[in-house]
Amino acid sequence: MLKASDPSGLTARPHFLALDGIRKTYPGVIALADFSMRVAPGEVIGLVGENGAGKSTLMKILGGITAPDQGAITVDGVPHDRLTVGSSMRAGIAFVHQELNLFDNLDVAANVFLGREPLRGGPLRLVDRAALRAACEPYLKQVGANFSADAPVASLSLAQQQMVEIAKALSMQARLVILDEPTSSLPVAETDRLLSVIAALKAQGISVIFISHRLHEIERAADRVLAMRDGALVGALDRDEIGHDAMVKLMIGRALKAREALAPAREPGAVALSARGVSTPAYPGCRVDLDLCKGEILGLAGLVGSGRTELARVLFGIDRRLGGSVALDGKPLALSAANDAVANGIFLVPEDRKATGILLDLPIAQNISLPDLPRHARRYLVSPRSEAETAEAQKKNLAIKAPSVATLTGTLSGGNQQKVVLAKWLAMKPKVMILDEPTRGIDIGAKAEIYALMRGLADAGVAVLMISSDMEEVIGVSDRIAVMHEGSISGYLDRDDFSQENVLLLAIGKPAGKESAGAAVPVA
Amino acid sequence: TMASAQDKPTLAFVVNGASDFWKAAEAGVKKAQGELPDFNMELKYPEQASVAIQQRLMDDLVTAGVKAIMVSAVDPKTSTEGLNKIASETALFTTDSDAPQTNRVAYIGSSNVDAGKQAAEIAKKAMPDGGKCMGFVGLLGADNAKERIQGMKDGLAGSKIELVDVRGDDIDQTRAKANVEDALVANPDITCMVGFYSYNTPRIYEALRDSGKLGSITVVGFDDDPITLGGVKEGNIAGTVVQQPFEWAYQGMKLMAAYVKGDKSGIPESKLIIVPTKIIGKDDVDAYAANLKAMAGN
Amino acid sequence: MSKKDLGLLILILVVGVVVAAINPRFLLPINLANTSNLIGLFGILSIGQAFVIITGGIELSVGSLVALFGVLFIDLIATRGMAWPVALPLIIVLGGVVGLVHGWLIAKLKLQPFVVTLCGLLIYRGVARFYTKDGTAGFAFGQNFPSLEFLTAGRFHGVPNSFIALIVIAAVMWIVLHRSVFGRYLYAIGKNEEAAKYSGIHTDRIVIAAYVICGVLTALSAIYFAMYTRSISPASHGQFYELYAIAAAVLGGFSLRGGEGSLVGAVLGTVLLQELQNLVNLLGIPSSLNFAVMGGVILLGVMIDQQWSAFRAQRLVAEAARQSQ
Amino acid sequence: MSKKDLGLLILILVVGVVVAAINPRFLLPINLANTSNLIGLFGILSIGQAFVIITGGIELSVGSLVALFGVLFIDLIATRGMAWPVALPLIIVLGGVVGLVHGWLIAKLKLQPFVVTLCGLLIYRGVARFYTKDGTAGFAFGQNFPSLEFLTAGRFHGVPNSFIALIVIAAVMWIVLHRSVFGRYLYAIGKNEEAAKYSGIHTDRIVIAAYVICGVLTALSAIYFAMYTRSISPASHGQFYELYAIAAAVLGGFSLRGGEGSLVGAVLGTVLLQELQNLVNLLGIPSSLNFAVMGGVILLGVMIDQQWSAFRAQRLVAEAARQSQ
Ligand SMILES: Nc1ncnc2c1ncn2[C@@H]1O[C@H](COP(=O)(O)OP(=O)(O)OP(=O)(O)O)[C@@H](O)[C@H]1O
Ligand SMILES: Nc1ncnc2c1ncn2[C@@H]1O[C@H](COP(=O)(O)OP(=O)(O)OP(=O)(O)O)[C@@H](O)[C@H]1O
Ligand SMILES: [Mg+2]
Ligand SMILES: [Mg+2]
Repeated sequence: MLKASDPSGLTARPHFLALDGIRKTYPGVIALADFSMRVAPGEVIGLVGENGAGKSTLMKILGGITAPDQGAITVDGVPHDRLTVGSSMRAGIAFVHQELNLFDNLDVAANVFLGREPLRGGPLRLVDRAALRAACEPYLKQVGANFSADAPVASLSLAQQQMVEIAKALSMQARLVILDEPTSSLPVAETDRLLSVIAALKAQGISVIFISHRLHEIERAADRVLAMRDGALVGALDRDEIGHDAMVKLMIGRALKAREALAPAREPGAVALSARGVSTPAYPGCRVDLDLCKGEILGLAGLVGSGRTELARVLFGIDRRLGGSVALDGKPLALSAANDAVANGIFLVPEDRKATGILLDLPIAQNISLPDLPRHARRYLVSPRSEAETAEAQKKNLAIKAPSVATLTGTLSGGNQQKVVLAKWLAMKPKVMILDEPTRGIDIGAKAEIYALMRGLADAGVAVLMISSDMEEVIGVSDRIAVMHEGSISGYLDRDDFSQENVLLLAIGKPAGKESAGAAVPVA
Repeated sequence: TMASAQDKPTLAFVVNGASDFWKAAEAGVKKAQGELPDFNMELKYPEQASVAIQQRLMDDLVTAGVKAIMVSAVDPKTSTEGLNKIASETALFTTDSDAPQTNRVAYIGSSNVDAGKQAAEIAKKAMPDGGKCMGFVGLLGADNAKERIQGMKDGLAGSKIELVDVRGDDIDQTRAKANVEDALVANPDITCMVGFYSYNTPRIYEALRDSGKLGSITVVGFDDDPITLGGVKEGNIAGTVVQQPFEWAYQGMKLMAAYVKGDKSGIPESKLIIVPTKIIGKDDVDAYAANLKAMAGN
Repeated sequence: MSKKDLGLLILILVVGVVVAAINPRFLLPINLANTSNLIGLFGILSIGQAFVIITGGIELSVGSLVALFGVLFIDLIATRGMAWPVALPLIIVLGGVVGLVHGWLIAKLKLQPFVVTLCGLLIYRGVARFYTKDGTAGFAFGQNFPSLEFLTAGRFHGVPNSFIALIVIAAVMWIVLHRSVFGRYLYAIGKNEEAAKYSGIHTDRIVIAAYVICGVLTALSAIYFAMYTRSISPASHGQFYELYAIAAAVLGGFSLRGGEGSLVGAVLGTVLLQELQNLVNLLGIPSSLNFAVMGGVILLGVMIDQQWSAFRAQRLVAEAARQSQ
Repeated sequence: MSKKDLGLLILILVVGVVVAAINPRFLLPINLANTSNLIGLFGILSIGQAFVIITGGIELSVGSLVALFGVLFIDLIATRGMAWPVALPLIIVLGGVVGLVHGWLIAKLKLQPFVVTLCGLLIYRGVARFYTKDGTAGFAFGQNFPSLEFLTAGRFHGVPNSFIALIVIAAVMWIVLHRSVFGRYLYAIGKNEEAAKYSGIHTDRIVIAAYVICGVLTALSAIYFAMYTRSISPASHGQFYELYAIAAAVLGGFSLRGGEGSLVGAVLGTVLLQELQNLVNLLGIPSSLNFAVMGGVILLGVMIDQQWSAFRAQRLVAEAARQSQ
């Protein structure tokens, strides 16, 4: 695959980081097989690959979190057998993890500068709180945060927390910044801001390794793209070669069928789920009216903190609604707890899979059977066979990459974990499926599969509500789009009115313009 | 009652820990109260048998204004300072175990060493041909245990009876019984068992009954648990040494009341009022039990 | 039987062989029967505790409940003349009610299990002591309940009935914990209560049920204890039994973070603890060292287990690395 | 001072006013001095415990250590004739070493804090009892150490020196916990140890340091307790003190899950507990109910706190709803 121009960068070129023959195995899995790469100063590397290709493992080795079995790491000319968290930091590597690692008992500034607090009081090592706050503000501004340095992290939404993580990496004044899917829960505007931050880093001669499954982001940011498959480097692209299709081809070894044209808008069925005047704890003053029809995919768009997740939690019975009513097929629902929703066939794929989506310490099969155990049981006793059969079927159906269904879910790559969350609901009979950022961290191939699955569900008469901050996804997949703004629905768009501009206008609380339908609008 | 507590002088009887043993003392306090309505008399249990907690209880009683305290100190030997502090603030009497170095007004009670000697008497009488004894006690380190054990050893000196070992159970009755069972297994040549604390004897009795050894092993007891008395009556317990906490409390309260009123004639020169322990054998048990009942009915 | 349980079993056997070598009387049927009786008593407590620990909770009031229920039971049948077939279920139901209250406070009011049951520890002991006015609850001399005594303290072909009860309870509870839907939910809640809730599980009810089970088993074992000692001084009876129960469960592989452990382990943990107590008496070790021996062995056991798992995990990884080359 | 601490303070004052109204002797200087002496003793323990709890750990061996260190200290100065200015730092260092070992087992060998310190509870008590052969360690009659006694059990203008020591220690520890980098790391580790590690914090060292602090403060308070009681029967001295310490910390807002709590809260928690004990004795409540009163008040306090926060959150939401209409 290596080309004459050597986009993989292995030949002599001044580099900040060199990896040679890195190998890492887990029981039953080769996560990295003789991986080598170079990163030059001021270079932005886009790292792509399917779920489970080994991207995060590689980054964890760079971050000093896991040790490689073999291989050499050279940072700034200094060879290391392995890096520790400390030596990695000292070597100038900053790391935004794929999974969030914030402390919700501390405020934003404390999180950003944890381990690097400005001190006063000499040997007493007291935290200089004023200096800390002051030092934090510029980075928050840089990532476009709409919250202050002394806001408690517990009060931030997932996207806001991701901004804190990025601010933290920026504040480290590193020479190499690793961003492992930093945009997975960021909406468009914030993503744009991040891309310009990356450009600014580059201008200062700081290297960036940028991992994302949103290939258009890579397209816009990367100087060079490295593609991984099964733990090995399968190809590289120079700046001028970078393109969506080229990346896809490298990643999955074949060209992906061109995105299917949208199926012609079908007549939606009867109303399945209807919410009337529902208000959520996050926006107690706002009332939401929402009708979700059988056989449709309703995309729910909005800016960070617009209250979409809160609405989903209320519809799933996790949070008590403060007012209003919810009906399924015309019958009012109490929805006092999640089990009410599940019993009625309303399922939720939550956005924070680590905390709420799956049990990392359970085997895949047990995760999949968990919501439907009584069906896998005879006289209250679980039948492991019935459970395994269902899990096997789902593993095949969703192409979950794992040695077996007895594998612990926590050892799967992020994307495969997401598929397990989907699998557990697909194994049951959904009436209403609510998906909160369903393709967060999912690779492009799997994304297509998930879209197909959603479409399949809709065709089977399921009402699908898809919350997504990915504009392409919202526009490309939905039959209808609802947009939220500060806790209420600011408008609906039908197929004909789908456009980025219209979604954005509604998202900031302005009415959508009918004329601009279909126009390609550059994102703000 | 709070009001009356402040009108009338209060006398307190502070015991060393919660135990049935002190139920008789309660009866004694009650009887004294009946005879001396001008006083307010109470019996106080510390919530744990610990020096610190007992000390605190007495500090608080002093604060609450008691006129005299009679205490069975948890650890009199080393509590001199603390007891003297109380003695400097109110009239302090000791009972059960004396603290002769302190400024207490007087001691009323019996002698644990003598009680141990009486236990030896029972054993010698029951086993004229000698034997091997195993002892059981709650807290091996407690003064009353040490004194009783020492007294028994002294009493057995020169006889063919030997006290081989004493097992402690930390006042856990499950372990008290398990200790007896284990002793039967580990030392098959044991011919006699001694229960040094009031609950040890009934546990010995029951463990022996469970294993069918009742009657073949001589049991020597202390105190007057109903099971102990029953066993004595039955003949399966050779005898038991009883103290008279009722008398301590009854006489003690009257003594304190007199003292508080300024009448110090009841205090002997030696400052010791010894209420002797008694051996209860098969023949005395009925009379003793009847007397107990009569006192409780008071 | 898991590797962990097997390791514990081997430890028990090794200790047993050593003790038997030093004092062969260890193996006398009567000694085995005595020890297995205590295993029965404490084992039932440990199983109850295990159900709570698996949810990530803890039940500290066990010892005080053993005292309170014991006092009540003896008082009911010995003093108040209630027929024991009435009193026994009454106490068991009371145990369930206490568990229900604890579970409700923890699951519904979201109080910390440690706090709720610590308060229980204090309150129930106080109530027990107040109830008897710090006196002892016991049977009068010669007061007998032959059938109750046979069931609780009797032996069947030399095997203590309390031990038989433990075996039966353990078997039933094994199925409940390791084979039933309820047991699966318990593990799920212990591992990640939030995620379990998002899977539509009635987490509150399941947690409450775990505390009810613990309460019921504690009440049952309190009756066994009461019939064993036949006398209860509420100030000290059952003190620290919660620690025995927790220690047994932890030795048996339960993690106090929840979501881990096997029922066989909890029973084996009890066996080891009782074996240690027996050993102290049989080998004539000063009784003051009883606690130290117990603590030392638990620490050692847990350390070996920990180091062993770490070693195995390392070997597995090394193996995988080797094979893949 | 946080809202939570303020609530606790109000509770303490309300209880105080009620007690004083019933029995005015509550406010006698001598009573206040007695109680504040005990607050000093137990407060130092609670602060030590708080440092461990904040990391998500627990230290159950505190009570046994109070016995062991007390026995050692008295034995050293009273029996072995060591000068107290030598013995005192020796015991403190020993406390640090014990903390170091616990911390090492927990941070490096990854053993559960509950297990390690439970074993400590058993082992140290056993060692203390074995050391004195179950006897009592105490001073002979007339054995006096005037300066040591003044420092530990004496009063300065009527204020017990133990209380002054608590105030000083609390002030220093407040800075350490709430203002220093170390304190901040403690909170971070308590919330998410893994993530703290990813931030480049030497989590092991910090956790070990927390246990060392707890060990040192426990040793110090053991000396205070020893000089207060002047006699130690190792079988019972300090029993359940770990529960007092934990209860005080929890009342003061510490969560046993780690990462939450304020130092002022732990001290106020101790004040409340000691006030309750004082109340039981002063109001002539049967001492058998002492535990029950304590348990009841803790439970009530925690419940009110919980319900109050829930209520406030609700009101806030309702407020928002009203305003936006
Ligand atoms: N701790 C672990 N134990 C066992 N296997 C692991 C562990 N961590 C990762 N793996 C395996 O290593 C492989 C690579 O995982 P990795 O997380 O690096 O993938 P990724 O490229 O980041 O995927 P994604 O895009 O889904 O995040 C996967 O097959 C995964 O299951
Ligand atoms: N635990 C919380 N405590 C307080 N406020 C919260 C909490 N979680 C979310 N919020 C706030 O509630 C609002 C709605 O958040 P929500 O997560 O529902 O938004 P969303 O539309 O799903 O956006 P996102 O893209 O961030 O998921 C935001 O303002 C957020 O800051
Ligand atoms: Mg990844
Ligand atoms: Mg969201």
